[in-house]
Amino acid sequence: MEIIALITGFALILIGLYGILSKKNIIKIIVGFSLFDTGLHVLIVTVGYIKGGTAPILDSVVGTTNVASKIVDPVPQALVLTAIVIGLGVTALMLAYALKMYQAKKSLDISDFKDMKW
Amino acid sequence: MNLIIIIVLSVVMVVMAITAIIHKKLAVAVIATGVVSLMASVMYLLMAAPDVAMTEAAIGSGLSTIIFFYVLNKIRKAK
Amino acid sequence: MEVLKIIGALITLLGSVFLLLGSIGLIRMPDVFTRIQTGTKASTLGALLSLLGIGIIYLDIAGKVFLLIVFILITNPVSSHMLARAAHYIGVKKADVTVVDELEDFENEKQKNETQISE
Amino acid sequence: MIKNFFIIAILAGLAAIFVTLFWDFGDSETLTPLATHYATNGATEVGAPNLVTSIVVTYRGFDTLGEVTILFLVASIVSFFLKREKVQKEIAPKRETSEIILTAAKLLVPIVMLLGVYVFINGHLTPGGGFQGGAIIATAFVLLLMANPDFEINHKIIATVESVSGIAFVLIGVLGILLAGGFLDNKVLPLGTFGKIFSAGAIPLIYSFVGLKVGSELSNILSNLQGVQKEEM
Amino acid sequence: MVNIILQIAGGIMLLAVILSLYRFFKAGSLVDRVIAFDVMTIISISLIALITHFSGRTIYIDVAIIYGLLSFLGVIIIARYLEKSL
Repeated sequence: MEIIALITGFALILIGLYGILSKKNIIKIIVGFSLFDTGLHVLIVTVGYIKGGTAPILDSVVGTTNVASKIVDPVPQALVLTAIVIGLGVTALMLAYALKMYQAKKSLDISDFKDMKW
Repeated sequence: MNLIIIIVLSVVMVVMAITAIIHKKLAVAVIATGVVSLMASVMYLLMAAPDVAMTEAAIGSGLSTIIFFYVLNKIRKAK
Repeated sequence: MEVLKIIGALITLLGSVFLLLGSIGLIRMPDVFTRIQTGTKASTLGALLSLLGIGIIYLDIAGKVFLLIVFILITNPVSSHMLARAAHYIGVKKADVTVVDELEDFENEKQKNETQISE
Repeated sequence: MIKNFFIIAILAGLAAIFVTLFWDFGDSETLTPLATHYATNGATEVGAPNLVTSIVVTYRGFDTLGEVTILFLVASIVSFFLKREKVQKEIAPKRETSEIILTAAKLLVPIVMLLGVYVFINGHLTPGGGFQGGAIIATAFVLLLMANPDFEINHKIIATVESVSGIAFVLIGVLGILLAGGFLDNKVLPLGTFGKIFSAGAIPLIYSFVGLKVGSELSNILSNLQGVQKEEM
Repeated sequence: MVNIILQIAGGIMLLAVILSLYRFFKAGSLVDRVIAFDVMTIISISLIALITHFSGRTIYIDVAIIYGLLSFLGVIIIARYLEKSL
């Protein structure tokens, strides 16, 4: 089960990277970033999974004694929690840049922006 | 059962990701990204991470799609 | 108690069958509007029944499940209504067997009235 | 052509790295020592049933601080970038909103707001917390915008809520240094009964402020992206 | 007994996901794809309810509540985008 999730996460990373590197449209590049993000999050959460473990919330099912043998690793989940929110912020920032670039040149093709080239 | 669910989710996610990259229409690409986030959220639940699943449901497939469509609308208007 | 659980499971099974019927309708229906109606009505009923079954099996979360059912009952028709309106507005092709289109009749009527007033 | 070759080479290299890592990957059966410490002592040290919350807020509170800072920077940069110029040309006539969505928005906006508040106040008991609650509150604003395209979020209120909650968040952290073990320690308030709403020290308070801050920042970003739509280019 | 019935229900739901995926690809217009997206969301809510049973943690139903309340916003915003009145 973990292996399939790992492969999925890595496949998403590769697809996103391919999109970032090969596409010319700025919005498509941002979509690629978004996919890369999702794949990375799946990967990190899967690494923290323990076989047969349950969610790290101590209620009547888990109890308060001998917790460590029942739950999955909570640290990667906490990291991914912040990473998702930051991912949204980065996406919003990139989209704002894309909008401004489109207003400047009326084009979404990245090879039209040659002002910084020397 | 969990194994079957996760296999189907993986297939849907990978197919949708490929669609998001190769499809020509931008709106379809954004919707496909939303579907990837949707399925990823169910997958987090299977990985025993309800907090992450909730965040992904609220942010990944909700707000992210909304922001993308605001910008797409703006770009279409400026044409 | 066991009987109640089995009843709940059977209700969930019925709900999943409705979800499947909704998806089959999504493929079989001839045009966009019929697909919207099958994809929303059948799926909403299916989701409601499945959630109801889970609520019967676990009685301690029945309150939350009831809340969720109410939310789905409010939100799903709204989204399908918006979608159908948008599809009508951008002029999606209707099936050949379409008999009545009340929104178009209404808008034609409105336009006619407005031209009469301006004249 | 040569570019495609490079791309494929990079992807193949990454795939090779993954395969080598993959051979070493065994299914983990036990927790790492750090996680074991959190799992065994978290309930007594922090008093929150949700271990993820106790890690995010207390053990790794600096992460949350940095995350909130990044979101604040993003919101500022976006609002600086998409600054509205006062060009009032005639706007293309929009289609009027249908009555169904108006009624649904009236009904749903309070419910969604209430759900957001529920999610971040109950962050230490059930799944959820400040980030999710903030995102839900921002979504309520989107619903308002959908129902009424000319609706404008009052920027003064948003700025006030954001600054007040940010200052309160840092202030509670500093109080932790003075009264308890360190920055963002939750033992400023008594721990209370395990599993009740008013327990786990300052965690509900901290998470509420984080939720308000995230919610106002996301609403700010959204209203900037929406507000730029009104000016004709 | 309960477990077996719910497993069959889960299988049927997964079949429904696959069928709506098929509609996503054989779509005539953007509206078709949005309908498929909507149906997938609804099926996901039911699937989360089933996972609640399979994993034995009733606390997961909170995630389904968030889903049920927020998922329709994506569809509404796409509809507003389509009718050019966003």
